[in-house]
Amino acid sequence: MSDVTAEELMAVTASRLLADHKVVFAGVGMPLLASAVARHRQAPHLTIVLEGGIIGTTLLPGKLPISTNEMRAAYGAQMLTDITDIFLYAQRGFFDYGFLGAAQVDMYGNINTSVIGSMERPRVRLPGSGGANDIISLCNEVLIVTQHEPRRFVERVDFITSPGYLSGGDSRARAGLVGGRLGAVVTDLALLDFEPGSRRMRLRGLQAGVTVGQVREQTGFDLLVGDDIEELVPPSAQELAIYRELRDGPATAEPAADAGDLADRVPAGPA
Amino acid sequence: MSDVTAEELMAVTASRLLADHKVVFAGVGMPLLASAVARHRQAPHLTIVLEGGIIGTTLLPGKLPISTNEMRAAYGAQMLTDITDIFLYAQRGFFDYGFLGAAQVDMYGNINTSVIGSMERPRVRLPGSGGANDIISLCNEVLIVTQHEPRRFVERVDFITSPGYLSGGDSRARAGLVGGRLGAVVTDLALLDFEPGSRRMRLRGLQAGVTVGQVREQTGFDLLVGDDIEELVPPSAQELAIYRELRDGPATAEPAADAGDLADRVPAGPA
Amino acid sequence: MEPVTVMAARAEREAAGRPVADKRMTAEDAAALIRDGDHVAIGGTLYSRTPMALVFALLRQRRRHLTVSRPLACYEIELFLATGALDRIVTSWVGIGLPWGLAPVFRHYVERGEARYDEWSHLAMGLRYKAGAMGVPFLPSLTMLGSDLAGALGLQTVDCPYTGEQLAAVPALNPDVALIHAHRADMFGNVQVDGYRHMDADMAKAARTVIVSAERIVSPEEIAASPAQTMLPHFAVDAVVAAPYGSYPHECYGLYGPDFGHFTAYAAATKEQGPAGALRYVEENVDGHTGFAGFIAAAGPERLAALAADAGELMGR
Amino acid sequence: MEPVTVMAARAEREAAGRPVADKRMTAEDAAALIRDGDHVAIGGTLYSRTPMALVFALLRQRRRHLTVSRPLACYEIELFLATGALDRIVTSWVGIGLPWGLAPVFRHYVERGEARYDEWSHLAMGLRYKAGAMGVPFLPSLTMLGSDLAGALGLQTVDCPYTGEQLAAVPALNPDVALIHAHRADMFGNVQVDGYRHMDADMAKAARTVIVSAERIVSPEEIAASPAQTMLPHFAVDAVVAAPYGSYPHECYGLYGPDFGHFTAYAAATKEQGPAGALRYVEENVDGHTGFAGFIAAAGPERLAALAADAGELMGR
Repeated sequence: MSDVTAEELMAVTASRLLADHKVVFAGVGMPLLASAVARHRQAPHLTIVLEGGIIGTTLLPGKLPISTNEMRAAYGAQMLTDITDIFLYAQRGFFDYGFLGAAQVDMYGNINTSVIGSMERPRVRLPGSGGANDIISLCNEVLIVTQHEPRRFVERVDFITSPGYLSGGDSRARAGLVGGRLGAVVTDLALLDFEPGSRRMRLRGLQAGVTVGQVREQTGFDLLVGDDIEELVPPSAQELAIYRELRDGPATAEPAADAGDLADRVPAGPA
Repeated sequence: MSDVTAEELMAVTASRLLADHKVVFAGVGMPLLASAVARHRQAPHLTIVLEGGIIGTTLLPGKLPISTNEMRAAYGAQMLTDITDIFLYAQRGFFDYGFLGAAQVDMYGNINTSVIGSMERPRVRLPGSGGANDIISLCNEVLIVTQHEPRRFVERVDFITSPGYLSGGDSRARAGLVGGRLGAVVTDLALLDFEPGSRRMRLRGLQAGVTVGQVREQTGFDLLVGDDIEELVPPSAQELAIYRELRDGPATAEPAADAGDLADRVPAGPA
Repeated sequence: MEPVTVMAARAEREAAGRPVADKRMTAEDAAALIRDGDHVAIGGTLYSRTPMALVFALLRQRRRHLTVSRPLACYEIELFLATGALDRIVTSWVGIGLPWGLAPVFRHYVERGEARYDEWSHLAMGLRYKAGAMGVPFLPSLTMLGSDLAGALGLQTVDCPYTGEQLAAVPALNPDVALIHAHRADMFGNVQVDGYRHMDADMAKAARTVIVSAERIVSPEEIAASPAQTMLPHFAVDAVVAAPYGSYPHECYGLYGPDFGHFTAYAAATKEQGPAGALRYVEENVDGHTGFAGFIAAAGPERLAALAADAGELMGR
Repeated sequence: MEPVTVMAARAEREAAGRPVADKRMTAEDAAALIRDGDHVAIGGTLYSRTPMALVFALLRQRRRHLTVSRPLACYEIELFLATGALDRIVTSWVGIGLPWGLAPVFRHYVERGEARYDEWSHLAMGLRYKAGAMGVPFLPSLTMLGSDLAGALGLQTVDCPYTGEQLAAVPALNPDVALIHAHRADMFGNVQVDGYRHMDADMAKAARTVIVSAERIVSPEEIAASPAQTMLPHFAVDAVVAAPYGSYPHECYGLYGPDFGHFTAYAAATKEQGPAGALRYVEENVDGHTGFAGFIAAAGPERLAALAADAGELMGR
């Protein structure tokens, strides 16, 4: 399957990490798309939860939400509750996965969506945490999906909006954080995890045709490299078809130009 | 109006204390009946709240509830929520009155519905607080209605289930209790309040034909007597008619024997 | 009280996977999930939406050393006591209902020290379940302060780090099992309830094992047609039991009223015979039938129709 | 953050009587209840069920030194900033919506230090309103720990007196004013909402003054016909404003979708002109009409019908 976009590659690769019968608390954009792909493939019993207070959304293909609080996000849901309540489910330990994008992530998995520069006088004031801080603090296991660029993969984030392993080792547990074991980071170049002892980010798999050197080049810190680097299987025709139908609607229908266009451009944002 | 029962006398007297436009958190039995009478007379805009999570019940005459959680309690309600939520409204300060019965009350307005004797080895294990502890702790002003007997009006309760003025003076505030200013105690003999400084129970009014001596005789502690003792106006024909219709249903209908019979026998219980 | 750490409660919750499966089973199979010594939280309140079909199934098992908690407890407490199943009661009120006076079987066991009654305020019970449901070890409150209940329970206080105000710290309660009766559930355990919800949602979210009985088992599509009415999602539920009239002789909002005549007969028997009366009640009404459906059949269609009519009148039907 | 004592918040609540009266008024009269310097909490989230008719009425007043809080904030923040009304933003996220990228007017003011942005996590915002609604000065939580948000805000911790575990202490927020948009309300202020409730209920219960706009003003009898759907009781509401399409150009669950074209035009104008574009938007769309109905009329029946059709498709109509 030719001309696979970076988004498609990331979403499909990430979708494979989701096991059946689990509950995923997904941000909009790639996390939601990846979760929806998983539901249509290996994880038909995956429950997708969105922070608008939505449990078990099934989504209407071609009508994907761009906010977790809008009607489209609630399509087919089994339950609607409120925002605070849904996060309290997370705090109780009900959500197997938290699934996030990241504007800037560091070697310990800390995410910054607050400021470039200082908080007092930011060079760029980013939108803020949204639910990302809560998702990474409260879900049982956290997955991150984002594009692999040096400006995104930095040694230390300017500001820890959403805590990963903080300064590594047991610093996360010492801060009182109970949930939020960081499982994997998926990018258009690689699959990464965190080394158990140091909690530093570690290369585990490469997208087809990508070299370790290329990943290092696109990473703004000294990346650990695991012992057996897996070559990731490229998206199958079936996976791409599922992804594209979800994004654009059934192929037979008129292309839902606006919605598809929007979904394409969805950056990492409020989870 | 002859043959006025003690319950009728208490309920009607108590009903007059409720001002229009206020919100009353009422226990079942006399507090609820008195609140309903007030709604049909001087306080048509009184909102009755019940701990089952019921706001604005209007009640079906002759079908009065004997539990605050049953369907009959919800008749005509504007809002249904859950139990915890309704008490949290009280904690926020939304409820002008808390309205309780009392199995045993002392000179400081403390109520015992837990044990006669000791907690470890009670002589009589009473049902317990229900919502009474919360109502007296959290509502803005608390009214108590109960029969005037020495065994009910004791110097110190065996056990403070529901805190009144504790040991008097500022001891209630010192315990951290924010709401629950005790307004009045209504009995079949008298109207009482609490002296501002000492917070001891004080006689303020007498039911028609009752003397101060009779009240003292039926009170198990040294009762303060206010300066100007008011003579309480006996229940009017209108008040009694309202009360009896609420209890028994419309006079034209078949008497709802069971419900009426039950309501007659309602003692002070879970608020 | 046994403090539950957030760490422990969460670890238990995380470890207990709940696959999206057909969770329908009989009340007896569901009750078999309950072990001796468990803390069983019973949904509804007093005589409203009590999960009676599940209570009866548990009574039939003759478990031992149970703790039972409820917002306000009714005669089911006496049935557990009389069958030797119950060591400890955690609630704010115990009785059959006001007109029936003090509950003699309850008094018998508690006054003799044969069962323990931890008495909390009604709100405190609610906050205990809510803290458990929220995944925090306590919630601050202005209730129970100054009372002897606080002292008897060893209730602690906590100071607000911002205002310095002292509040009651109401400890989390994470029951081993929650029993809930609902109007509707699908086979996966998505649960809907009409009317008020008592403390059921928090109780279930706090519990390790959740058993739900429902008047009707419905399709997932029927659940999805009114998702705002869903009280519990499937991932908070372990077992689903079909139980028409599953709260009888208690009431179920909108569907049927309580059978006060049944209460009165029970109250008369226990007033006269004490624990023996309660035990006999269990032998006749629980053990005497192969399942809850037999108990319902014995109530008879006329009585059930009358109770449904009572509810209908209140609902304006 | 300004710590609010329970004593103070309660005293204020107790002192403010809310008679059961006809609370209907115009959006302009309701907005006149808001004073310079007030903390105004805005209901809904991002572009869902935003009380836009009330926001527009408030914009028209050109209040000064406001603080605005919301769960996730949309372009209304920029409108307040550009008209000089806003000193401080309290939320977890500010933007128009993901596809429109960073919000330039917001950036302009915050990056220059001309407005302050107190960034909390999304749950922390919810717990702040909830603590305010519950009448406690803080709630314990496991969120925000270890993050730089905690340090920037001066977030305190609290130790559980039972388990010794350390938790974040999320301080109560009691807004001066809450603005809420609902599907239905009666003249007394009993308010019903369809679908999810965002943080509206807690926000309103926490606030001193509560202004509710509603798509439809209905009879008290219609409210009482489905009491479990009531989100706020009349005694939590001060003013009721009739506002058909009252969230437009944002969406209202089940009734109409968001007008993304409107967003895109706004985003293009502010990308090009910065604050001047936002100010011009207010002059045209707010000041340029005598009331919100004029703004709705300008949107035109075809567009509104299309947005209603979008909602209908999602609701299976």
